[in-house]
Amino acid sequence: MTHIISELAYLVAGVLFITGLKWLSSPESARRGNMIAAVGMFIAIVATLVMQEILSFRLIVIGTVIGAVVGAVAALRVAMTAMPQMVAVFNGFGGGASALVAWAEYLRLRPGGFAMDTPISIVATTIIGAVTFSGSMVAYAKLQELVTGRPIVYRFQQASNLLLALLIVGVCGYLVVGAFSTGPQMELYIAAMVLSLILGVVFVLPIGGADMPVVISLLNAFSGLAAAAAGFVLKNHVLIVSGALVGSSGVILTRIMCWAMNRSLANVLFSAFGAEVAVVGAAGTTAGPTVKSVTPDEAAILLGYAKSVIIAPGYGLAASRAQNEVRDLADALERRGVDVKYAIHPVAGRMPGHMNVLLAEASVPYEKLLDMDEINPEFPKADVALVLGANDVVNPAARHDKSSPLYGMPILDVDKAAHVIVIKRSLNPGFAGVDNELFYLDRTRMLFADGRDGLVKIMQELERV
Amino acid sequence: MTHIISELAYLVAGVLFITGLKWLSSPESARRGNMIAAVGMFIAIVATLVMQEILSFRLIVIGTVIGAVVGAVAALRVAMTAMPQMVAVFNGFGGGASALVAWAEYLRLRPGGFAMDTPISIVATTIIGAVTFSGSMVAYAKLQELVTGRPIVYRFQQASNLLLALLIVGVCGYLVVGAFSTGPQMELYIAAMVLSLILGVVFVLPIGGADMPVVISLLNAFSGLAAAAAGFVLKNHVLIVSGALVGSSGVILTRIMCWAMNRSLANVLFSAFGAEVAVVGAAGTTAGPTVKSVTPDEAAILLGYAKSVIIAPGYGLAASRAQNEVRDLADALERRGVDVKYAIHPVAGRMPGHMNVLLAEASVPYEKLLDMDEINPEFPKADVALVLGANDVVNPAARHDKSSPLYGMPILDVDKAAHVIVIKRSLNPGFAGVDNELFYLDRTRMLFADGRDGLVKIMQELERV
Amino acid sequence: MELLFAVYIFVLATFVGFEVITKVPKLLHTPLMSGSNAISGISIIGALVIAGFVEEPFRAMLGLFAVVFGAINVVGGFLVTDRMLQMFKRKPGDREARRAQS
Amino acid sequence: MELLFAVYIFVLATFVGFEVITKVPKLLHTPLMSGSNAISGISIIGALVIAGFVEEPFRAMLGLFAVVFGAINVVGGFLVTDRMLQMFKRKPGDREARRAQS
Ligand SMILES: NC(=O)c1ccc[n+]([C@@H]2O[C@H](COP(=O)([O-])OP(=O)(O)OC[C@H]3O[C@@H](n4cnc5c(N)ncnc54)[C@H](OP(=O)(O)O)[C@@H]3O)[C@@H](O)[C@H]2O)c1
Ligand SMILES: NC(=O)c1ccc[n+]([C@@H]2O[C@H](COP(=O)([O-])OP(=O)(O)OC[C@H]3O[C@@H](n4cnc5c(N)ncnc54)[C@H](OP(=O)(O)O)[C@@H]3O)[C@@H](O)[C@H]2O)c1
Repeated sequence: MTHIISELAYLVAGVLFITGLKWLSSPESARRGNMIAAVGMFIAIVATLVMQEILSFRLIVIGTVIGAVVGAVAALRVAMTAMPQMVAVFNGFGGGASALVAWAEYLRLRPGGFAMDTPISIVATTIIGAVTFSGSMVAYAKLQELVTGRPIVYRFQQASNLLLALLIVGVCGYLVVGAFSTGPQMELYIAAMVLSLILGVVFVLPIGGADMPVVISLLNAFSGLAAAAAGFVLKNHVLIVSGALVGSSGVILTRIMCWAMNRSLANVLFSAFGAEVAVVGAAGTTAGPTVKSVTPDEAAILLGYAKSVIIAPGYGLAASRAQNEVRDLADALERRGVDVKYAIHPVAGRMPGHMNVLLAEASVPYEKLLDMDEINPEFPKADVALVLGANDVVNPAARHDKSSPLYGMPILDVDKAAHVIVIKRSLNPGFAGVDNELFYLDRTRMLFADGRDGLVKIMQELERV
Repeated sequence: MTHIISELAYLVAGVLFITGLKWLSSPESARRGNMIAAVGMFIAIVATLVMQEILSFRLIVIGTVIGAVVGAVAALRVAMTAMPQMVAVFNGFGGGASALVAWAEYLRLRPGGFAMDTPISIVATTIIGAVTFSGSMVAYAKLQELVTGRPIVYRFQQASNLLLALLIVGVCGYLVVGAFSTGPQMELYIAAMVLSLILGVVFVLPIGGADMPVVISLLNAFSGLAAAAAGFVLKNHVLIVSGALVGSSGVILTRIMCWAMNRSLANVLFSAFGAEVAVVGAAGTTAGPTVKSVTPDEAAILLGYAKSVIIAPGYGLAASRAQNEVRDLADALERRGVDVKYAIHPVAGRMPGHMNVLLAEASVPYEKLLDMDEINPEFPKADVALVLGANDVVNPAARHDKSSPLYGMPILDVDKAAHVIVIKRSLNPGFAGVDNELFYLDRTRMLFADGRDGLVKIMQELERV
Repeated sequence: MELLFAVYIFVLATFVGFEVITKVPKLLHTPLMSGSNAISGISIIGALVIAGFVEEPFRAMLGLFAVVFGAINVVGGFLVTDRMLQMFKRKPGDREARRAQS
Repeated sequence: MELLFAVYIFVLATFVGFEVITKVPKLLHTPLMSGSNAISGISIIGALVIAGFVEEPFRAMLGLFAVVFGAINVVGGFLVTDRMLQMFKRKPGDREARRAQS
């Protein structure tokens, strides 16, 4: 009977998760959707505590309090610009929790002998969970610049990674096949776990910091799979349902990001993209034709007397935390009767929807944030395109230069506007490490400055115009 | 082991059903989607025959052959215009099959005693299946005009129907509660079944022929529920999955139709809508202002010299089977350089998507069939709107006359075109039974003829123009 | 437990159904109706088992009818849907054009 | 059977996930990522049971860590998502306007 009640509670939790995700599909209801999912989680936890046999609540309370406090403090204090690495960390802990659960179940079940399928599930949970954990932590370190964001490459890297993966498969195979025999099983199990932790690290190391969002999203799918696999171990259906939901969500987001960058997942994971940034960039800056720069007061005049301005933000907006300043500038322009819109490229910044979140933080109404497909036809009609710390997503080479690594990626057509103002600190390339011919166009003016500083100065000048 | 294999086969079947339905969402892949679903069905059937204990195949073969032949002949010979009633019949048989299965299970399980939940499932399957069966047959009879399509109303109809429903609930309650005791259970069970069959009939009788699509779609949802309930009886998961899929599909389609007519489901089911057609219609025809009629050659001139023509077909297209003729006319016009489009109202005709199917039969490419929302902005720019046997879906009263039963239903804005030509046989009203002010507008010309005849005559004249 | 399992599956499949079906465009609603209707003939697989159990003639008879009904629904439903869908074409010659391109 | 059940549920839930997630607009992809990430902390409910079984200290210790990890993921994930979503607003004053209308 208690079993039935808790199963029903789990079913309710699963339905709430689904409903929550459904509501996430509209900005109107998204916040409620997230809360509903949280309620589902709460119900699942309470049902577990009430319905399952719990000998002592001491460790449970300690663990929950510590975890909740750490999680809450981290979540409430993190800057919006550091969101990607925060998600990575949380995600890693989720995977870690699944792996630990599998380990504990292994210890519990081994003496008594396993049911048919349990060894596979346990081993799968352990590997996936461990890879998720260590991989996410490396992703975090890279984004937080605790280690270099550059791809870390060394000789025989891919070969040794492959070897490691094969070794893990071998050990796991032995563990599963030999699950019902005696022998050094426990040692091998721990070996599999440690090897998986290592795999997570070496898997993420050669991937460039700017590709981390793809990796995080993939690891998100992994943590879902780990939870689902843990559900197979525990025969717990809400774990399976939630894990499957998260797994598919991660897979879809990964796919979307790869599409938007016009690269395959394999290319993202294995090509050490961006390792040669410095070289190409330097070449571009020294040998190229000259660019026209612009002073803040000239920029202010251009903007202030325009009829319509489209702002195309990129990673530089996040890096210089200029979201409030850009909004102030837009407001000032609108007060002068200028029509202002934002052009949001799907992979501008370093996470899917990164620009949306930042600009939303500055209370820019989301109807003003136009998708690439919607805004591109508007550029030819715009007087000024203001490129704010964006680079790759506005690089015209993507349209015509077959040798460019960006070739084929859909871009924002800022170069079709009457005037282009680009705010960035130098002529250095962006994430893809290629030079940008946009900067050398006749109609382009460069404003070399940190994103925020540049905006503030334009604002000041604008007040005088 | 065989159990596991058949369960896996059922899972595959379920996945194929889902995939099939997914593919149904684009005209490119829809046909393959339907085939995939059929393959799923085939797999489920084969798995059942191979994996389950079957004592004798004689009856199975006989039954399958009879059913397959009857179904195939009916499906291949039915005219496209009679599609709605065909779907109703098939649907009824599906519900009937579920009810019979429940009956047989009742007979099998009763001597040995039931599991906890089985009586409820059996009773539910029986009622829903029986109502689906008899209700669908009445819907068929109405649409095929074996009985009058008019709502059949009599005194105390709703009260007696309610009483009948309550009676059934009572009997079923007794059956479920008393499932584990002895007594006249079998007699009561049969009584419940018979009462349900009667309920199906009296439930559909008062609903007008034109509302049958809604009823059929609702009964479709019922047959899904019956199959799912049968799945609960047999503990067969592919039945549950498929039943749930069909159930939700039926519910969604019902909802969409009600929305598009701007009526509630309750209004459709219980208001005997259309019972007074003749009265209102007659009043409108005799007392109204006069209309301007047009001869086929005048119509041909108007059409032939137009730059753009929008054709708005309605039930009259289906009734006069004019789909090929309308296409011929459109082709002839296009050869003359006229731009021709079709305006498809969601509830034009008598089934959702009715016009699409008919025009597709005449090989009209589906990009020319524009949804209401897409085409409405085009009417003000069109030279001629050709209304072909449509009435309610082009009635401007829906926009402004609060007393009209159509008030609030979105309509095709044919009255905004420079000229309107209406082909129908008389000034009689359409399904909703209300007069149409469109016919009395200055810019409207009526061509009184059967839909097909009218088109043929216009064609002949057009060749001379 | 069996019952719980059944409820789980029913709930999840209902969600799938709602999500998948809401994506079907109006253009295809009639084929959708008849296609999903064909799927509801799935109860034929319950009927098969019953019709095969000939030891109890009356039950087997019920099974026979159920098989006939189910087969009509399944065969008729899929065929009629196919007939409808067969008619949905792009511009004539379009298919060839696309084939030539790729 | 248990395993089959689990596979059924996994398959259906995956379908639901795909269908539901593909409807989320780009605008909300970052919150979606962190929200679904919070849901993956569900393994905390496995951890709770293990941490409660104190008779085996080592296992309970593993459970403790798993609870801490899970709680970080769940609490942090939902809170951070909420913080992000809180910022998505229509035009200021818009909400009042709509309320007045209805
Ligand atoms: N969004 C995603 O989900 C995602 C995921 C993976 C990869 N990516 C990749 O990331 C790239 C995103 O394109 P993007 O155009 O947004 O960025 P980007 O191409 O990386 O360029 C960003 C530019 O911002 C400038 N910048 C950096 N800090 C700045 C500051 N403080 N003030 C002003 N400017 C600053 C940099 O130039 P200076 O150094 O001269 O200032 C740099 O050229 C794409 O290549 C995309 O494929 C995105
Ligand atoms: N599509 C659905 O799913 C659905 C479902 C339920 C209800 N309905 C209802 O059905 C109605 C559909 O609107 P509608 O405009 O398509 O049809 P309608 O309002 O029923 O009008 C059809 C018109 O076609 C004419 N007609 C009949 N036979 C004809 C023939 N052989 N040749 C030429 N004209 C002929 C009739 O006028 P004459 O007699 O003068 O010729 C009639 O006025 C709506 O009220 C809708 O709510 C639709």
